Amino acid sequence: MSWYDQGWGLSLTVFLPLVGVGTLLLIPKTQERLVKATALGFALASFAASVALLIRFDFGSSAAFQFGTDLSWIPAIGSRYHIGIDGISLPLLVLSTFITVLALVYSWDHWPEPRNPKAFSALILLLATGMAGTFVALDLILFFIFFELVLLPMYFMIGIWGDRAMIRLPGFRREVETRLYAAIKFFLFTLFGSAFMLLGFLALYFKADPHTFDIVALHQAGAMGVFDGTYGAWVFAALFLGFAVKVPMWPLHTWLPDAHTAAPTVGSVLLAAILLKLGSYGFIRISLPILPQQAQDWAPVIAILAVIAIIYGSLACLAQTDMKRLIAFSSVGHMGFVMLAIATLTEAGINAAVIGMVAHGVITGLLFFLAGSMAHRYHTREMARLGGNQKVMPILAGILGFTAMASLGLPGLAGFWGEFMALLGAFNPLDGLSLGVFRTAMVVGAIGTVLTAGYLLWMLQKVNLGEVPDEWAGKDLHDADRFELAAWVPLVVMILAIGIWPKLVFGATEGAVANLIKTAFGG
Amino acid sequence: MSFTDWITDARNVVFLVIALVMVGAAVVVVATRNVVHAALTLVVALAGSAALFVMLGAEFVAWTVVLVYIGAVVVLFLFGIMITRAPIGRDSVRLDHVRRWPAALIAASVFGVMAWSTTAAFGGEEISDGVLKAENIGDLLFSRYVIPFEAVSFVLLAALVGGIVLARKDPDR
Amino acid sequence: MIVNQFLVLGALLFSIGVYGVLVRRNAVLVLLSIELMLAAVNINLVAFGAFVDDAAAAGQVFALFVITVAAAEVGIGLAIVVLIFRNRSSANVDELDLMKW
Amino acid sequence: MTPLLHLFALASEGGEHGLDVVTDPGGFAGLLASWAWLIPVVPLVATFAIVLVGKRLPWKGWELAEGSIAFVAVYAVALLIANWQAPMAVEHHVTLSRIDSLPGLGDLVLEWGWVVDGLSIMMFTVVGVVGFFVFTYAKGYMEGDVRFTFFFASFSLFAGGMLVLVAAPNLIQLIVGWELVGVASYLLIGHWWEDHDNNAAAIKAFITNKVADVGLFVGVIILGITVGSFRISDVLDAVAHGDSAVAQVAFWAGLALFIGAMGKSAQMPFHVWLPDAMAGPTPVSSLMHAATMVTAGVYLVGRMFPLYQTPGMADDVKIIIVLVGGATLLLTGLIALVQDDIKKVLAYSTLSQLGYMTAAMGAGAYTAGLFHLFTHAFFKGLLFLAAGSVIHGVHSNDMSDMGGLRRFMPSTYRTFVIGSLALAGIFPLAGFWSKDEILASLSHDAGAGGGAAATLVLWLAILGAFVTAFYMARAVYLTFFGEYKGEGHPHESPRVMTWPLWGLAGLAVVAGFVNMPGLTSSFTDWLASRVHVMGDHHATALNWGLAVLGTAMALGGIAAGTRLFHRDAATQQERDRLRIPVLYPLLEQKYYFDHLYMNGVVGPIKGPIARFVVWTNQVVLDGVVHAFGAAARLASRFVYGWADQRGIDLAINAAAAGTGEAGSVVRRAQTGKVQQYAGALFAGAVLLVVGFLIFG
Repeated sequence: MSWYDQGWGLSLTVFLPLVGVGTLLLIPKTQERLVKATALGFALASFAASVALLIRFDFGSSAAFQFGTDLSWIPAIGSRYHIGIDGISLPLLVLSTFITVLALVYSWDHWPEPRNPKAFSALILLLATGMAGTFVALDLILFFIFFELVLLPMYFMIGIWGDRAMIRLPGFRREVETRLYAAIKFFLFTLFGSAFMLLGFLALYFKADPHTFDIVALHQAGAMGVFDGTYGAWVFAALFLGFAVKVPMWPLHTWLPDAHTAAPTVGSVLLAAILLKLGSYGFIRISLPILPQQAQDWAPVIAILAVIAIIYGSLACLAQTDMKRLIAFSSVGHMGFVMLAIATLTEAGINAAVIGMVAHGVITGLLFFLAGSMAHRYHTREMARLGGNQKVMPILAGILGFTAMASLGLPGLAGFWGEFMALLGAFNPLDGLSLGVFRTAMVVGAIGTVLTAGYLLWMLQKVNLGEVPDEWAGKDLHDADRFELAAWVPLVVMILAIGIWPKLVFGATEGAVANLIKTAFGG
Repeated sequence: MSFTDWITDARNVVFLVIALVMVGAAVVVVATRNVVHAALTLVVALAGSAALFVMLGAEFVAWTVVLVYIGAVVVLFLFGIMITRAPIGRDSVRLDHVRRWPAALIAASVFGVMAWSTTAAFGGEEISDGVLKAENIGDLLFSRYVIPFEAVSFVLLAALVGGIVLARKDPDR
Repeated sequence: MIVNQFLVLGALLFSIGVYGVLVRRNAVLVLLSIELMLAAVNINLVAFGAFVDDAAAAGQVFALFVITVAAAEVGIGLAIVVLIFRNRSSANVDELDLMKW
Repeated sequence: MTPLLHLFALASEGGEHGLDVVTDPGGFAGLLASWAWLIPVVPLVATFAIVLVGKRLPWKGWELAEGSIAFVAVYAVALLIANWQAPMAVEHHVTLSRIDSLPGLGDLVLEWGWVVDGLSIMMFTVVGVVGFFVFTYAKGYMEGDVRFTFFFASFSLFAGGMLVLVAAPNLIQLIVGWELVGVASYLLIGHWWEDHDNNAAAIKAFITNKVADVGLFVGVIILGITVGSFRISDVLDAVAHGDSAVAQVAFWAGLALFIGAMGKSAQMPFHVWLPDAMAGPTPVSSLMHAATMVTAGVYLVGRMFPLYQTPGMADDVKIIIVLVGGATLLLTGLIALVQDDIKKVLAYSTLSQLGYMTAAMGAGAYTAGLFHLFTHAFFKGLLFLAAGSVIHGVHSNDMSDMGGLRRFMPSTYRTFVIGSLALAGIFPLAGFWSKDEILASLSHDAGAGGGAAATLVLWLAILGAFVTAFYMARAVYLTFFGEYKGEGHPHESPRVMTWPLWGLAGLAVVAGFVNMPGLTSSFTDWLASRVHVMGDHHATALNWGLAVLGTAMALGGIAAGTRLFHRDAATQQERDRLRIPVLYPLLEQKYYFDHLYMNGVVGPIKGPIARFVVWTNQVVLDGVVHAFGAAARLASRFVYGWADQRGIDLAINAAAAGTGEAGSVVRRAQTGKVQQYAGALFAGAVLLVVGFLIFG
């Protein structure tokens, strides 16, 4: 199977969904079963391809880029089709294909209005290609294209299938639909960031000698200190903007609650589970190794912003009345932990970041599934109107309780390791970083876990517990159906599996992270 | 090279004859008032081109022209003529436009430009006379040109399907 | 044999074809004229092929492709003509002004 | 090539399945120790099993919970006996994951393991035995509950989490167990979640603990990173060797860990959750107060005891510990005096007793503190079960609805009295021995370096003995004497509930005999067999002075209680106000701690602060974004409205008008006739070529 290991496996994983999009376009809209089966089939094929990579991955040399290929692509600018995965991208790649499958499984019977399975699943598959591609790209231009590719489907998902409630905006005479506002906000924010990111990429290209977009080559150049001084600082700032918007870091996060709240269920899930990870992955893959010196200069800033995000996100959650919006703000806090971990620039930190990303993907993805299903049944997301859900739909509510526990970092479930290890890393950051800043960050972050527990438990109290309000008495509210369970149970199992056996992620990442830190920071 | 030198080469004499026949046939094709005649004289013109291909050492192309054009395409035309009940009589008004001269002018200027530019470009350069066998053409088609070849086969398939779809009587009407 | 004799012949045939395309009213005759133009092009191609005399025989192969595409074109073209005739009881090109907006 | 399966391999890197043997018992005892991982695992597996199949079983999952806890009890007692015969201290480690290296330090290893030594065996025994009785009792108590099965799943998780914590040989596993206990307590306290009050109590418990857990996290991280290993044995090794790096951080680490312990063991000012935790079913209270949750803090201090005891390490924290313990034991005991809810009386008494244990730990009396934990587990478990039996009989928690129950519920009455006497510290019941030992230790510490703080706490503790006896006497008289004031006909509880009462009552009588100063020292010996033990003070002979004084205080308390509440129980509430006018409102409001927390911390955070943050988000940050948008719109309006529409457009419009005119002329050329187009095409081509030829 050498062909599989030499680029084909990865390319299949990335592009099978795209082939699926093409195939879907050939199927008439009326053939709904066929459309659904085709979309799911391609997603499953892509997932299977990634699982085959997982099985064939050499965990002993997880620091090396495996299954890669390096083909001429756009010779005029020296951009190449260079792909490959190491231990850092492997878990994220598998996660992205996995979540895509679950999103389609869930969608099988839950299409958002206006109902159009063909277009919707085509967008999901397009998104899948973009997400998987970002994690395998080893060329900046390729990375950029995949990074931007996810924008478009998400824009349409929010803009077409999003929340139709009207909101009033300052400066506008007429009310606008939430979905339009959110979609445009999301698009412009991300585009704003990625414009700077592209500038940063170009700056890297022109400073590197010979000019190259190759990430591996740039890693080596960065380790030798090619990008130094003010030039490097500007480049780092540009990349920082691009990635920080996507993460999102405080104070660039305000697109996130709106986008999450307005997006259809599956859109929120994909947004939370994978799209946010593109930003933090960019930090790990591009910013840190290529600009190690600047990373050290900026680390305290990132740490402070991350801690602000933790506290700020949690406090904002406490004031939310809308369930989806609460979960959206919780993402701000959780990604704050990931960024705090990255800012430590240590092995413990980066490992924590990756497991935190995976865990957040699984947990918050599931939370959005649940919130979406509940909104679908109750036709409201106002927590004040809900209550006693545990009585009305015990299975769904049980999973919600379980996932909330995972989200607040209960040991034995996936969320714990990212949080705990982030704090661990913050106690002892890379030599030369300000101990005062990071240790304060650790304590404040730990206090953040209290607030996290607070808002999640209050959410459970309002939604799951208590008596059922009269409003819902006698209404036909059915419990989780089989498609929902088929999408959720795998996530529940993953939450448990990673929580009990964190080596599932650490086993892949540790070698790669150690190499990254050693090359970039000489640790 | 003078005209005398040129005309004394036997091949050129043959060429001249064929060319004259072809031009004559072509004129008939565009000028005749009988559609069936037009189709049949097209056969003559195409046969002339096949003969020229033989002279140029392109035997396979020549036979292809004979088989495809003369054998198939012209028959197709005849069917088309029959189905559309094209006029076979002497009614010139129905076959041609009234204003022929602008068209003739355009055609003449096209010829002028093309003839002048080719003459200016190539002058009296000789053609080498090698013969390419069908065998070689086959090898090339299935190696170097295999992708265009396959693409063309798709085009043919599409044309086949399209022809059927277009010409089929719609059962609804 | 010089290359120019073939080229001039091709040009002549092509021009005659142009005249036919422009002047004929019956769609079948227009198609016939187009065939004439294609034949002229083939002569040019083969003549150039013989002139350049490359091992890849690009001229002849192109001529073959042109013939094939021409066959396809005739098939579709006649089908369209038949369809138009069926709808309008006429195959005259100048009665069609669907391209006018 | 290291394949995927390697992720599932235990102890991948060369014999990491380590075994630290300090005292290897060998033989059957060694075998027992090496299989002791079953102790935490069996209840956890039972939890999952109950969730999955519990409802289909004949007893709806109770049998699984009961079986697992019985297994733990038997196993723990077997270990206890083995330890009695030959002291053992064994640690097992299994590597879960290893992060290559922390900068400048060793590898960060995530391990799972189990430690079998005197301390953990004692805790196993307490959890197993008390748990066994409580689980049995709970079957009767919870009969017919809507979520019977789920209750026992949570209950097993509760016990299992505690056992994970106790068995932990490393600090991360300890956190895991710690949090499992926390979440199980959340589920159990909020078991009847239809009522929001119960859920609020559960959240209060969880959040209070979580606040304290910040301390635990910080302490664990400081110690783990400084030492380079999270193994408790490694940490204590470093402590024993006087490692200077550890000495630098020891104070903060010790303080942070103790803050964590204060949360779980409900020391002031983290005590507020425990009385509210009464919202859960009574068996939960019983297990929580006796064996599982609240003992965790004391256990943690005991486990890390060398850190606090070694000079130069965290020994400065000890004075904080002893003062916190002293404050808790007296202040919360006083609150118990004014409670009308029988369970709350017991809850505050638990707080008070935990204060005793903490004070003992702070006074360096490792054995005394844990001994009190041991005896307290039995009689407090008993008291709660008996209280539960009363509540079961009269369907009310309020003592003003009770009275005269000794005639209706003889078994409950007798066992409750035994428990109360044990708690009050009446010779020769269990409480006497342990409380006396604490007093002796405090007295010793007062002379040995504890200074004024220890002396103060000693007097507080002696005063506390009086208070304890007083409120227990009050509870007994109000509940079981006088006339029945409630509604309906109270009845004795079923056998499945009364025999655990008698079982625990027996233990409450005899549990103290294992450590009678000068006579027996079995308990001391058990606890001495551990990986690291540091010289704590242990009384070798009865301190007659303190024993007499303590007993006198207890008897005095009982006498006062009898005097006040025996005859005229009906008017008890008025009496409270009459007798202690200044103190009463303070006590009734629990020193305003809850007000302070709710109005001073939680309220502002949930209210104004959270709203402010959202305001910042919606108005300030989004305002910036919207301002950008508005600016862009304004700019576009200007560009469009002025520059474009009136400036450039003037020209454009003129041009457009011209174009329109021209178009109407030129459009005549657009005939739609294909052939004209083709003619134009060819003519155009010719013109182009000619143009090129001429101008090119």
